[in-house]
Amino acid sequence: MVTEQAQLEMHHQMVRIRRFEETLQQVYMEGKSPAFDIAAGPVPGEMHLAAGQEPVAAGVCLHLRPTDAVTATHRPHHIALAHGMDMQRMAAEIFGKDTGLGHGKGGHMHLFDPATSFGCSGIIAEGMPTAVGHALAFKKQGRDDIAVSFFGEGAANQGAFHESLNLAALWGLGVVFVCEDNAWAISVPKEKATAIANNSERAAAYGIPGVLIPDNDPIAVYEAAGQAVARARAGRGPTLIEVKTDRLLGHFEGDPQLYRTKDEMETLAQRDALKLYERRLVAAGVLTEEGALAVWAAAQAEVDAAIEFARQSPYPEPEAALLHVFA
Amino acid sequence: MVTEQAQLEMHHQMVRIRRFEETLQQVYMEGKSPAFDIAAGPVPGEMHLAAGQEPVAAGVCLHLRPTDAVTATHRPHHIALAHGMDMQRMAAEIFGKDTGLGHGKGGHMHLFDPATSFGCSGIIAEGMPTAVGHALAFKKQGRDDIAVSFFGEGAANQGAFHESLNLAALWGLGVVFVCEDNAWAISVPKEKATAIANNSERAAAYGIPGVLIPDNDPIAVYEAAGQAVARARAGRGPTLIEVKTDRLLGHFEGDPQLYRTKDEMETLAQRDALKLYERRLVAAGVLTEEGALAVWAAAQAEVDAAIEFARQSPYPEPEAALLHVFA
Amino acid sequence: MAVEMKRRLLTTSKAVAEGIAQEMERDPAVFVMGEDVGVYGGIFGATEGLLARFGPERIMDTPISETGFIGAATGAALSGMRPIAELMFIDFFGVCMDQIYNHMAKIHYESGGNVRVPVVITTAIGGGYSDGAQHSQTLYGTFAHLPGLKIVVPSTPYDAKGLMIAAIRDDNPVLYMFHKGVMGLGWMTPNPRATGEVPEEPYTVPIGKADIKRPGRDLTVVTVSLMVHRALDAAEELAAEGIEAEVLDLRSIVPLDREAIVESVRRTRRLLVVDEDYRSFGMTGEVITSVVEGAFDYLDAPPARLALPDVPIPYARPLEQYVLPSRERIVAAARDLVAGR
Amino acid sequence: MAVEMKRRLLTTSKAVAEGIAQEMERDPAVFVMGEDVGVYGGIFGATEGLLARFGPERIMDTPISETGFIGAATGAALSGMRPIAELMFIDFFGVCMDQIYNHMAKIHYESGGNVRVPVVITTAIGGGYSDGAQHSQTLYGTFAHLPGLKIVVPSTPYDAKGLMIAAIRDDNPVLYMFHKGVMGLGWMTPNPRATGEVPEEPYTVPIGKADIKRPGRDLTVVTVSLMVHRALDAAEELAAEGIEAEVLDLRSIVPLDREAIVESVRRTRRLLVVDEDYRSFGMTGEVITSVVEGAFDYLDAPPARLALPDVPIPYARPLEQYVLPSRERIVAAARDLVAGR
Ligand SMILES: Cc1ncc(C[n+]2csc(CCOP(=O)(O)OP(=O)(O)O)c2C)c(N)n1
Ligand SMILES: Cc1ncc(C[n+]2csc(CCOP(=O)(O)OP(=O)(O)O)c2C)c(N)n1
Ligand SMILES: [Mg+2]
Ligand SMILES: [Mg+2]
Repeated sequence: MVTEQAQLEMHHQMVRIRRFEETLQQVYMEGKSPAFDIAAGPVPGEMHLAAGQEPVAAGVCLHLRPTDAVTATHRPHHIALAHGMDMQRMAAEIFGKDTGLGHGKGGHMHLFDPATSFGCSGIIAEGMPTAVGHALAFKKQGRDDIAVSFFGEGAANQGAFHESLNLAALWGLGVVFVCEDNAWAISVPKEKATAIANNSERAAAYGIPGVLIPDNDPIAVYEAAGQAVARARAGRGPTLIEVKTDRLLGHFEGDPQLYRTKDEMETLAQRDALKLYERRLVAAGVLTEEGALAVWAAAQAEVDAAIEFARQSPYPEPEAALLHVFA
Repeated sequence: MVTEQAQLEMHHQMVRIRRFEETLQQVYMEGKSPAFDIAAGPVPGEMHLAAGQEPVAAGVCLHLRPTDAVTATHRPHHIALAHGMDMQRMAAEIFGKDTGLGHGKGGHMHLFDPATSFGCSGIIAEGMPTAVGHALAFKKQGRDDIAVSFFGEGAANQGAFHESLNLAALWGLGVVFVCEDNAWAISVPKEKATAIANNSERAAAYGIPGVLIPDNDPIAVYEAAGQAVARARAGRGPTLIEVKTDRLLGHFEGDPQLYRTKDEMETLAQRDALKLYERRLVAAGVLTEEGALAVWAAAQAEVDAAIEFARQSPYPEPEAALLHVFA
Repeated sequence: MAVEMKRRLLTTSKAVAEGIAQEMERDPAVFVMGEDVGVYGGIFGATEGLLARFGPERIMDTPISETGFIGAATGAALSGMRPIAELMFIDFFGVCMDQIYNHMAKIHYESGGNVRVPVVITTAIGGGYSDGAQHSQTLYGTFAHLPGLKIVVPSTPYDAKGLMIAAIRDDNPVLYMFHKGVMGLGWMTPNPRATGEVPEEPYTVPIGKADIKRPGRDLTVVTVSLMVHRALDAAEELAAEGIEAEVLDLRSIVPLDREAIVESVRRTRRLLVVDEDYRSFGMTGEVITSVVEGAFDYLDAPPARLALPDVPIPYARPLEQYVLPSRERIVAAARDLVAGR
Repeated sequence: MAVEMKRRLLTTSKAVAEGIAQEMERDPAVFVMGEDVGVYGGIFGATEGLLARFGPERIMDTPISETGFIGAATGAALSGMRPIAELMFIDFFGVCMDQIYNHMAKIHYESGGNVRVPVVITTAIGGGYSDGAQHSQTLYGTFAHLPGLKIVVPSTPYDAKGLMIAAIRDDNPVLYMFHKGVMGLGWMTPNPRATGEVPEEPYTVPIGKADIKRPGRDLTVVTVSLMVHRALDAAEELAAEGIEAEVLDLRSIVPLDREAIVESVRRTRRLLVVDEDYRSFGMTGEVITSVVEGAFDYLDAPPARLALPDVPIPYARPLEQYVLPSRERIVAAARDLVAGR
């Protein structure tokens, strides 16, 4: 059962994430108008935002400790924040600043944080084997830490998905595989990519539990993740969790989204999981209207401070490009 | 239902294959004693023989036409022969002769035969996408030819397996995937490699039929393959067939097989599918003892002729090594 | 403007798409598969408009299964089709390399010439816009080292269309690498050289022939792709100082037009190789070695190279700009070379 | 024989296994995974006897899932282990390259040095025994072109053990490439140089330092791995004619010991690079270019190279022997170089 405190924490996480993503969306456009130029502005390069997918990050990560390893994708912010990554150093990395997690070398798809055992990768599905390896290490070391691997529904058609699930199941490793099914891989809809409707059914191919969360509900995610995490910690092997979630924005910023209809976009906006969840908490008396506003305000302040930290931080020296190829 | 003629044809194929493999086993050792040297003798390099796996090749390929594409593995002879590859040109290729299918450039793991739409590869599972492509071409061309992809149970843990089955299912292609489960991948037993007992269950991950043939029986293979082939030809998509079969010899010739017990080897020899099948045909009156002997004698003659053809054929000119990089 | 009215200007991406479209009309065996090649038109526009024209059977969006669909391209080619398969970024090659180099590239040879694999792999290369270590590489050196693939790297709209048509008609697998910075995309930093005259009718540019994009007598700059643009910019600056650089655009890496390189260096007696790919064990070393083999006695100075240092491509703008060859650095290197070691 | 009694002779494969065993005893974080590394002892004997000694938790047979388990090595390393992962043949790299070059090799850099990936990938290279186009390659050129991996290619039992221990202790990913022909396996054509003296105690050979395996004054032969043996054979033959070849064994390709190469060539004034890898865009071009950059004025003749022509490796013995560099060809190339201008 989910405590009120957990419900509130998830709300708080979701709000922080949403404010981070929406603020970044604005910042990203700085210097990119009138003509959009991907290389321009304070935050250049591709930018994959996760607004709409907060329930997955919030519901899963609330069960985790900083020593639990998390691997994420090209769309990593929501997970990184929910898992406790320092927002300032994260923002600074996204700005390419020397105070960033990777001193500006990684960028938004390459956030590595030893403090929260977090890593991500821009190559689809290829973060999954890393998660298996973390869990293998934990088993060898006799730790009850676990690994959580997040990936999109598009990734579930990559070979690495199959190999990772088989290995984790075979070796009985403490991995929770979390599929964020937002129905789209850039412009390719899931039904044009995946031969079956629900990736959770693929758990059968590995003899592990497969759980489907059909409605982008943080509490449902929290409950399913709780079982999976407990199972993993207890040394009873991996679980595959699939959450039907929503990508409210484009695949990346600047995506014209010609492949989605206006109708679809409106439906998405209407069923915004964060709004629904907040209303529900208020209706249930877990959260007051003012309490909610305070959460948003605090989140905005936190995000503003992080962005400001990033802005004010210095760039690395150009010659630093030559460092850190080898340890 | 399987006709008597089909039963006899399968017997004939199995005998041809067995004689080919056993003869090759002897030839392979020529020049390699007293000290075994993999590079020496008329047939150098690795040699993967398929004695024991004849039921799979014979049962499936009897349904095929030369225009049906077949992709096989590092262990390809049984399938190539059952699909109708010219035994002489095949043997010549294995000897590295200019009369070989690839003028000696391919060798035993790289038999390419346009006359029977046959190809194989020494990289585990990587022949599977090729089969998907053949079937895709057939669909585009409006042909009712199909593709058959053979692979070992070890291959079913490679990413290419997953991607190929998903693509074939998604696009409704006429592919029959045939898993030869001989329980071993070199020295690694299946239970140390595969998280579930039967790969046929993995069909569920793609929403396609999965069929298990538990007993290396050519007739059972024939019947299952018949349905799968008919389904594929009719444009109703792929099927995954898994056959529990036996690798009677080492992984490759020269394999000390320290990982298999004497007991296991004896059990295998006792349940030799070819012997059992032949006895069964004789018992059923489909084949006489003399008829059987005649089949063996004819097969031996055919194999001897092929080996002799290979022996007598010239090597390619050394400079030919520089040809055929580009068409 | 009036005199120029007959010129038909296209961006490189539109030139690529036009080449594909014309071949698809000519030959029903040609089809396209890849991620986001349909409605999206390819992330870098190489298939823009093709779905509307040819429908989803011939312009096929795929799952994110590169081993699967690039391998399927080989199979389809073996059975008589002429697939074009898009690997969205060359940086992703590692998820499907076996299919490319061990199968597509080798089957013709292993078969002793009995089967053919006419596939075109289109793929985006190059950095300069802060896309980080996994989305900014060029990597033609990696592929050029391995036998059996032709490798085409156009720098202009004209070459792009002609090389695309040549690639589709070629009976061999061809890796067609377009630099994002030469495509003329609306969302990339504008590049005037990414728009140019392109004849409407189909034509081919031969694969394996380098092209002198600017003649010169004082040194030869050998390069490809976006770096051709940088080298031409540098050549203009150098010309103002009286240094005439010849800019040789390889256009294809395999086959490498060693004759054109050697011929040019025999004339100019100085060589600078400019490369956006990693410095070591790549194109620069091969071109220099080819010149050492073919024009050693003609050299007035040791050949020089300018390339990406052997580091992953950093994200932050000042770091990335530091590692990429630039007009300024080409100018400086050329000056040094001419001033004499 | 009596005087030699104290010499402790091992084959290269036993030297490798001994190096691994000693590090496993020293450091509980070290473990091995790969196909057939357990009971089988590794197809090329690199892990022989280790299962019996360390048990299945530390010597782990894996499924045929190279992306999975090599990727898992990265994850395990990030969480404090020091995995050794075996890729049975380097030829199979294409099924897991993304994990190797885009992850294992880049994460340290992308993290700005905040995380480390101490993994050793062991892998077999080389041909000469008719194993065909997918089981005979060396491919170090492919890996050396890409940043972030150290690449070790031992030629002798002594170096093999010392480099293995150095590789395991290194905090970076190291690709440890052993040539099947230098392992001293009972089932390969006997090679007397594949057995040699190996101290019992643990020791390291530094990664990045080339080794003069034979000094000489007339030309420098730069090479690695099995070709060191061929070059030494050739040098003996050449010595009989009065040509003294210096044989420089690079031992590692990355870092490349450019100083040692340049220093040697400055002395001998002639360079021959011998390589079993594909000729173009590889090691030969890089070594020659390094010499052009560091010793151009010292050269008495254009540097020469002998390598596998740019063709897939053919199966038939006469074809394969035709494409591989041999003692005879090294001798002929060295003669030409010394006689020539
Ligand atoms: C191996 C690989 N192929 C293709 C891409 C390009 N790409 C980046 S994101 C993406 C879509 C991913 O879809 P999904 O896994 O569902 O994640 P989502 O973007 O929906 O979060 C693609 C195809 C890539 N990064 N890596
Ligand atoms: C990608 C890849 N990994 C490893 C190998 C080495 N290898 C060759 S055969 C084999 C075992 C294959 O097992 P299975 O698929 O069951 O086929 P079987 O040998 O039993 O017929 C292995 C590991 C390879 N050829 N390709
Ligand atoms: Mg998605
Ligand atoms: Mg098997």
